[in-house]
Amino acid sequence: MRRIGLKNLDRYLLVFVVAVSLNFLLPRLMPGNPLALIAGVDVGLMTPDERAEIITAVGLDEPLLTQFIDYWKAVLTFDLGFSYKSGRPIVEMITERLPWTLLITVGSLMVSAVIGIVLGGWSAWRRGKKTDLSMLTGMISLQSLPSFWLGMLLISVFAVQLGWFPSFGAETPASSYEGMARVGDILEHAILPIVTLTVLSIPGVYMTMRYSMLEVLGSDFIRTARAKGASERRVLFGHVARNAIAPVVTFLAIRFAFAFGGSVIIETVFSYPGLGRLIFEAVSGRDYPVMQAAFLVFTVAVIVANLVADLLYPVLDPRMRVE
Amino acid sequence: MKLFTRRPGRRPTPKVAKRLGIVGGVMISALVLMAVFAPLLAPYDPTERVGAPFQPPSAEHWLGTNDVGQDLLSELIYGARVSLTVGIVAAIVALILGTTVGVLAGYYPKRLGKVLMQSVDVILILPFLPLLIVLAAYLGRSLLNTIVVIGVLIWAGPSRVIRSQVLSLRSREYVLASRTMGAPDRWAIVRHVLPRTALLATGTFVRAVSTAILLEAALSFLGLGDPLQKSWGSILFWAQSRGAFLTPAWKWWVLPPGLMIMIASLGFALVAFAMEERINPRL
Amino acid sequence: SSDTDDATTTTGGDGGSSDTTTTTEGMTEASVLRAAITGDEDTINPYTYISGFPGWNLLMMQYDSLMQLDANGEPQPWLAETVTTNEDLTVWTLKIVDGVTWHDGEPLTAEDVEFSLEYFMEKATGRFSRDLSSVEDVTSDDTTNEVVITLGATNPSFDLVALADVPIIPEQVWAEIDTPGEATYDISTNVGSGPYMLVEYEAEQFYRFEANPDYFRGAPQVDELVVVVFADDSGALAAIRSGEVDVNFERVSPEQIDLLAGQGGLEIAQGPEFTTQMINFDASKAPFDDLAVRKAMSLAIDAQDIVDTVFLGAATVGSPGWVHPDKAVYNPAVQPEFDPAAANAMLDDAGYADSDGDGVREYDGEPMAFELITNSSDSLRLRIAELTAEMLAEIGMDITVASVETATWEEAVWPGFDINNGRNYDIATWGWSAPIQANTIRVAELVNSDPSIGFLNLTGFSNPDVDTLSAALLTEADEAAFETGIMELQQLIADNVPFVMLAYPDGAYVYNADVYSDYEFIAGQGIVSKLSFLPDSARP
Amino acid sequence: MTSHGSPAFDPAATSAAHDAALEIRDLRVRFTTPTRTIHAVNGVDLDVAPGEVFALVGESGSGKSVSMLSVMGLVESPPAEVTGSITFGGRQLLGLPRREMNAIRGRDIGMVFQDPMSSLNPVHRVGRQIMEAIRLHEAVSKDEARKRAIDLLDRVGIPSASRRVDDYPHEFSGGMRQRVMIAIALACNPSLLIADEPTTALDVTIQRQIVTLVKDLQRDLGMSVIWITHDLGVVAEIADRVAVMYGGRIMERGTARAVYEDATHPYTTGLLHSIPRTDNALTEWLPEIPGTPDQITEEPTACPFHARCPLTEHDCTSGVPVLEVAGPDGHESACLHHTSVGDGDMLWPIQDREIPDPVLPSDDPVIEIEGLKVHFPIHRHGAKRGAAVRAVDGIDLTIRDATTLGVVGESGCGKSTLGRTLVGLVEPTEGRVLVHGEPLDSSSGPHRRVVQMIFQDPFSSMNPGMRVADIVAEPMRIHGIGTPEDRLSRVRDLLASVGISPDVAERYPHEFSGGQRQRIAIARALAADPDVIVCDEPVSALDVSVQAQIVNLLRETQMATGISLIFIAHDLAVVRHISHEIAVMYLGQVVERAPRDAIYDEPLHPYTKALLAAVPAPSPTAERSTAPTLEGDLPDPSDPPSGCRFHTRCPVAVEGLCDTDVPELRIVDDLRWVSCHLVESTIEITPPSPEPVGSGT
Ligand SMILES: Nc1ncnc2c1ncn2[C@@H]1O[C@H](COP(=O)(O)OP(=O)(O)OP(=O)(O)O)[C@@H](O)[C@H]1O
Ligand SMILES: Nc1ncnc2c1ncn2[C@@H]1O[C@H](COP(=O)(O)OP(=O)(O)OP(=O)(O)O)[C@@H](O)[C@H]1O
Ligand SMILES: [Mg+2]
Ligand SMILES: [Mg+2]
Repeated sequence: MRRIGLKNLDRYLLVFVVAVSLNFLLPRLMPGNPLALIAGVDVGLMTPDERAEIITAVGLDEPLLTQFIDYWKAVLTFDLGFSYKSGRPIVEMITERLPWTLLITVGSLMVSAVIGIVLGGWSAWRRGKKTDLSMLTGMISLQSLPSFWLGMLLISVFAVQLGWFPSFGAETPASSYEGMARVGDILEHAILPIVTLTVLSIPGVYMTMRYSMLEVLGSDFIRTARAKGASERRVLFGHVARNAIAPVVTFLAIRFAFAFGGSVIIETVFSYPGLGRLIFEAVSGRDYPVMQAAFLVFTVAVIVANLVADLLYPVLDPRMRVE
Repeated sequence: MKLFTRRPGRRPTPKVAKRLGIVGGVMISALVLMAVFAPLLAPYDPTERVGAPFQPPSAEHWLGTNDVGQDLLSELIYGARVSLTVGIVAAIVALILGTTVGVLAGYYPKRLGKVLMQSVDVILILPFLPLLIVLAAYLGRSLLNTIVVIGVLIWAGPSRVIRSQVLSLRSREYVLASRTMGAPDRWAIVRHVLPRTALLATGTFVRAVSTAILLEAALSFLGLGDPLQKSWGSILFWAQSRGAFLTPAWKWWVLPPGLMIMIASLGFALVAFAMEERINPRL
Repeated sequence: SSDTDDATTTTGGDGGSSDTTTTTEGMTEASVLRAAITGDEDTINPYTYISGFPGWNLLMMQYDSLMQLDANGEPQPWLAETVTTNEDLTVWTLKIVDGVTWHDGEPLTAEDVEFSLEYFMEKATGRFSRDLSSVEDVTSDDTTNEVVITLGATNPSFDLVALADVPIIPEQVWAEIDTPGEATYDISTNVGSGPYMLVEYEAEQFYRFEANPDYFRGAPQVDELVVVVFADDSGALAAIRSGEVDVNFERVSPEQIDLLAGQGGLEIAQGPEFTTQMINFDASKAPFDDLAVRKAMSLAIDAQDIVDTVFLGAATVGSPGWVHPDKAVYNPAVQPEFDPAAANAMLDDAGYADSDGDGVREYDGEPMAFELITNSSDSLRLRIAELTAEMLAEIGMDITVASVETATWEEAVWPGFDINNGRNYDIATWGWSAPIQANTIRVAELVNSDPSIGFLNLTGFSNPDVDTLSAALLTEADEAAFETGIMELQQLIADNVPFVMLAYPDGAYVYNADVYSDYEFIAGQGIVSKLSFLPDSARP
Repeated sequence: MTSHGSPAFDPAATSAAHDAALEIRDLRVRFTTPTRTIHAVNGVDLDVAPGEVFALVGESGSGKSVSMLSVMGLVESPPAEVTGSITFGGRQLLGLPRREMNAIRGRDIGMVFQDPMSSLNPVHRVGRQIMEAIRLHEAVSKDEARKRAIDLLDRVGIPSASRRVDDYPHEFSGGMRQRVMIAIALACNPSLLIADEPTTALDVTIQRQIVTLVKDLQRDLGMSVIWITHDLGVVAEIADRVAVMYGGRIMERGTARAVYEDATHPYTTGLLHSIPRTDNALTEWLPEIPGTPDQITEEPTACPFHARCPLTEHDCTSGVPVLEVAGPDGHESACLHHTSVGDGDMLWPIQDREIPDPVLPSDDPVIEIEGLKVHFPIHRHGAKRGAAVRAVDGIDLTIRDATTLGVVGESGCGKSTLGRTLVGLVEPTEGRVLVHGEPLDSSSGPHRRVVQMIFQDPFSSMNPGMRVADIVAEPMRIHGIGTPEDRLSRVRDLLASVGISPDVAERYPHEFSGGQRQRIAIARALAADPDVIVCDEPVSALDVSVQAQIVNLLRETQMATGISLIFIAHDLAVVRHISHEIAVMYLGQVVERAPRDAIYDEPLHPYTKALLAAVPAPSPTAERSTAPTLEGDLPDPSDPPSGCRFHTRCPVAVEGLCDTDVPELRIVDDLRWVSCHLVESTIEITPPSPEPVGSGT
């Protein structure tokens, strides 16, 4: 039993190595000079000596291989360095940002899991009927919504026009809210981003659940359950739903990874101070270390999500257990 | 001993799926026609400044004008060209990559397949959007790069689906039979595997178009596409960068291109859905 | 107490006027004022602040400089109550105001001033060390509270460049910091003498400043200043519209001006600023090495149209002689010309014919087809590029706009930020930040072909007359002679077209007049300065 | 929820409940699919008395399952439309409210389904699944239910039930799962057990275990059993009464004895004749029923069997014949001409086939297999390094010219792997295969034509996107033989020779029945012009009535072309009619190899005996073998038992010999090879089961 879920470990390791290497190489392959960011806006007004000094200070003059090795060392010791742009320790920047991204992604994932599973289950149960078909069509349509556009519309309507929710940020700036008031404030800010992410996640959960349910509904053991005299309800909850849930969990892990990455867009639209915005800012600002670190955190988060799914799967489906 | 199970024959596509597919097809055709006949349909040249900037809708400009006085309706109509092209071409890139890898990995599951699938896994697990952004930023802004980046990142999913199909086809007895006749792998792949995978591949291709259209829009919106190409995404980029969605202009500047993206993506998604239902009816 | 959240709804939409300049009807005092910026500025001390604007401006809320720009952008005595110089402007004597104290209660003395200047000269920062690069010696006398600064060479703009720019820092804090590049900073480092003190900082989220009631020019009118960090403009704009912030410290883009003004209590403070928008070309190679081509291009580009279309009028049309019309040394005789017909004629005369009739002229047997490179992150510049391409098409030039990553664009126009590396572009959009325009003589850096002087000469332009005159003006101590010279230089520049000037975008700042409205617009600097929060009596 | 409140297996309590009987009248079930309507059941009348074992027999698609699912209320409606009347214990079941139906299901009627692999919920422990069945109907505590679940498991023959109760279904073998299914069905002491082909998916040896189990349980509990099967052999062993279904109707009904011995319907006699069996005289050709059963898509107006019936007259099509008394003890037949049926020998004569000049078997070896081993490495995590499934583990065989080698053995013993190795689909791990003295070359090329293969599944062995003509021509096209016209004419010849009209060459495979496809597959194999054809269970997927056609066709082909055949099957009955020599495989090895008659008349290896004993004879009066049924399942082929691989299941294994020493495959008397330490002694010394197996004449 100890091997549960770790069968993919080598695969994740490979992903990690690729991500770290990519991470290191891509920014360096990009055209442009990182100096502008290190020295601030007025780099052009510095003397060549001053510039050289800065380049040496951040190690950009080292051979690429040395930089690469140093990079690995740093990654493995969680020393993510300092931002070129702000000079702040990146670990600190990331620990600041990560909770916000987790809040909206995990929040939306939970909401969409509940809604998606319920709707998908219901839809499958009534397969071929009107409810099923209209729900199905609706979900395909939702899937086709551009995320940022949805966010923009939500801001236009609910923040600007109606003023129900704040339009930006994770908290009321400089508020001195404490305790529940602060929680309320945070939730209020998180609602629109969570709604956007949720709307985008529901169709996938719904589809997975529905298909998984249909698969289970068509299987022989459902007939066995009925032959035992189990009521439809019991069949639905005791057998169908229980068996259908395993693929949904896997999907949720993938969806989490996707939503986590998708936070780049949502956080930009909502000016939400999460990791997604950090990576976007870093990319457009060529803040190598920050971009690398953020991408790394994304990768690790995705790997962790997959690992969790791998660990959960055998719990939900005993066939996956390895003795 | 294997049990003989009777198959009721391939279940024909359920009516509803078919109908949804037709709706999707109509949507796509309308958009394609719009793209093809854009010069006839559009009231103005979308690159020309034909009015004052930031005009609300009027008789001359049904959707008003953008920040430099270009006609938004014309931009919208011409936008179909870029958005559809990017979607379709990126999907073709993905299709070629995905099918090649999927077929090879499925037909040679041992060493080659393992290596290929490992790379697929890596691509699938890597955080998609951040990677897309990093890549797009690296390659710079041009239509071609957008296409390549999207195509190169979305093939992995389909290739997996195709691989599992090929994997099962490969051990179908008619493929084995052709091998016992002394047919080379090429024969089995070309005569038996590819034709049987075509429908599935087409289905995933159509879905990929839907995905690619959304991705193009997202990239353009983030300013990582070419903002000077008139695509729906770039219209939204301009709307965003000139603050239109905070003003009443969102109704004619933000709403229509978003709807177009949705319609295009939806059209392809519906067709893909209908095709998938045909392959594996679950309605 | 004024609750900012309630205040927004008090003025209806019709209550707003189309008048977009500062009015005095608004509030002149506030207990809390919330301002928006769109990027974190770290801990905003002299070694950590990030951007030249508004980072430096926020820095200077906490610190004082020896001189302070007034509303016209002219340096006036500030921490130094008198500033006197010798004949050739090499020795500057400053009398420091008595009785000024730091936020921690310690007295601010001439000694502190000497310490500050020497500290910056010794421990380089990008900006302040450069400001002080001409300084040879600093001495102070605590009894007279005087500081004497000796320069290595004549520097007519030392007051503007250095005295009004460099913050004075307390010796008791910084003496302990040996290596400012490696030090860790927190709020305790931010001890200044300015009207505001940083009391709280949440990275990427907000800064809270509290008024310094003992400020030597008088207590500020706003008790608490909260500066909120936004991801981008739209977030900030949404927030000001919804009343979540009271003023936007970032410039409002032109299209927002009309939309915002009159929304609730929102008003716009607008005025000249010294950033520039221009078109660069590689004047060192064909066909741009030919004055006829450059001149024709400048004639073909309608700067007024660009101001009207892209900036919606909220910009000043660029002067072909570089100097902003609001500058005292502006030469009104140098006027922008728009005449495509003349441009075409000029090109015809110079032999750039369209021999194959495809609408594109040829040079050296090649079509005049060029790439206009611009940075995609600046949407206005993208539009300028688009319009420029359209205009140049009228004179038979086929321009393709390439929008690239900012760094790519910088690398093409200014490889390695060193003009000795040459240039990798044909035509490019470009712009300089305000300090270069602010100090008129810095035009020499842009047009002189000697790399040690013209180290910002990105176009590779070279003209002996311009070289001689610009070099001479750099050390011209005589005010009148300088003025004549600079007028002449403007004419020379306009005649030889080292670049095409398009516009000086105006600064426009939106604020909620129901909360606070007594902002001071400093020409070339905008409203983000301590002057905006000091009582009128305390302003220079 | 009502409760019996009776402890498990209290005979007194159960007999009280057994006044219930099932009565079905004019049951009709119609399915509406998007393209057509399927008339699955077309007026079935049926009575099952308390305590009786009633068998419902019929080929695939005859409507057996649907009828019985209707009893349970488990046909999905829509698309199904169920009419008629089903009374159980005096209650009308059709149209019963769902809640009341639920109370009956599982409590009064238990049901066991065909596929044990998928009929149990994979995510619940087996104990829980049994407990659920109990607790749904009886208000008992969890502990009590668990105790009963363990009892039940014990009762159905799961060893160490109290431990295994907490296992998941995937930890059980197929046979054990079927036992669990039976435990579930019996959880509440139902008065009726419906078993829908509970053994079809299992090996003959396991099938025998299950049949015995149900027989014992039925005897102990006194319940009624409806046993659905297409296997007339099983029925003969277990049933009191039998109904034979065809085309959604009952063709014949009566006591088992009457139906088997005095069949009054041509279909029944046809089935009985065409079934290969081990217990009667070997005929040269198997009698066959022409044609194939069809799906009924229109309201039937004629005898469903008329198209294939030798007795058909015009009155057979003028109406649907109903069951009429045709003999004593309520023996009924739905044949208008039942009086002319006789014993069937006349109706289904053994057709003598004229083969112009038959090629006679020779002694020249075509294929020689030497020390062949095929191991599949196990890559699963948790597997030992170097672990491998020893699918084929040391086989020496020779196939001679124009002869057939029959290969039999339980599922998983490596038959298919052996076959695939011969055609080069699988690389040998060790040893070699010589074809005409040349080592087999598994690379592609014309040399591969020499050995061809016919597969089990007629549905997956043809590319559904290709026309029949292209399918048959494929080997020629691969090697570029002939012009397209040449090929076409050869295809037509080949099709004609396998009994398919050449006119249908332009059709697609899905337009053909399973039997027809298997014919096309034979034509395709022949098109390659091979010397050997490996037939991997070519008839196990076919309807009984069609099996004989294919077996005959293969023999015919062999005689006409002198081709050698390797005929793989899992039971000994089918191979009997076609093989010259038979090899019995167990766990990747050949345990006995002998000429046909020797094997059937005088099996030497205990495993061969057990296999033969497990084949049910389709006659209720046939002497039942008293040989003990083979216990347990096939051991894990990746970790075979030491010594003699069969010793773990061998009834005569000798401790200290069989479990330690590996027996060699050695020649016993001329041409017989056996690997058993005890061969000599079993020939002379009488084993615990002295009855010779299947010696009926
Ligand atoms: N759900 C369904 N939808 C449509 N047709 C069905 C359905 N279930 C059964 N049928 C059809 O009804 C007919 C009778 O099927 P049934 O399962 O009763 O046959 P059977 O005698 O049990 O055969 P087998 O031996 O294969 O189990 C077949 O033609 C089958 O295709
Ligand atoms: N490609 C393969 N990879 C791994 N194991 C295999 C492979 N093919 C067969 N096996 C294993 O080898 C053993 C023998 O399989 P094989 O198919 O030859 O048996 P069989 O006697 O034909 O059984 P059946 O009657 O079920 O067809 C089985 O345990 C099977 O699981
Ligand atoms: Mg059945
Ligand atoms: Mg097999």
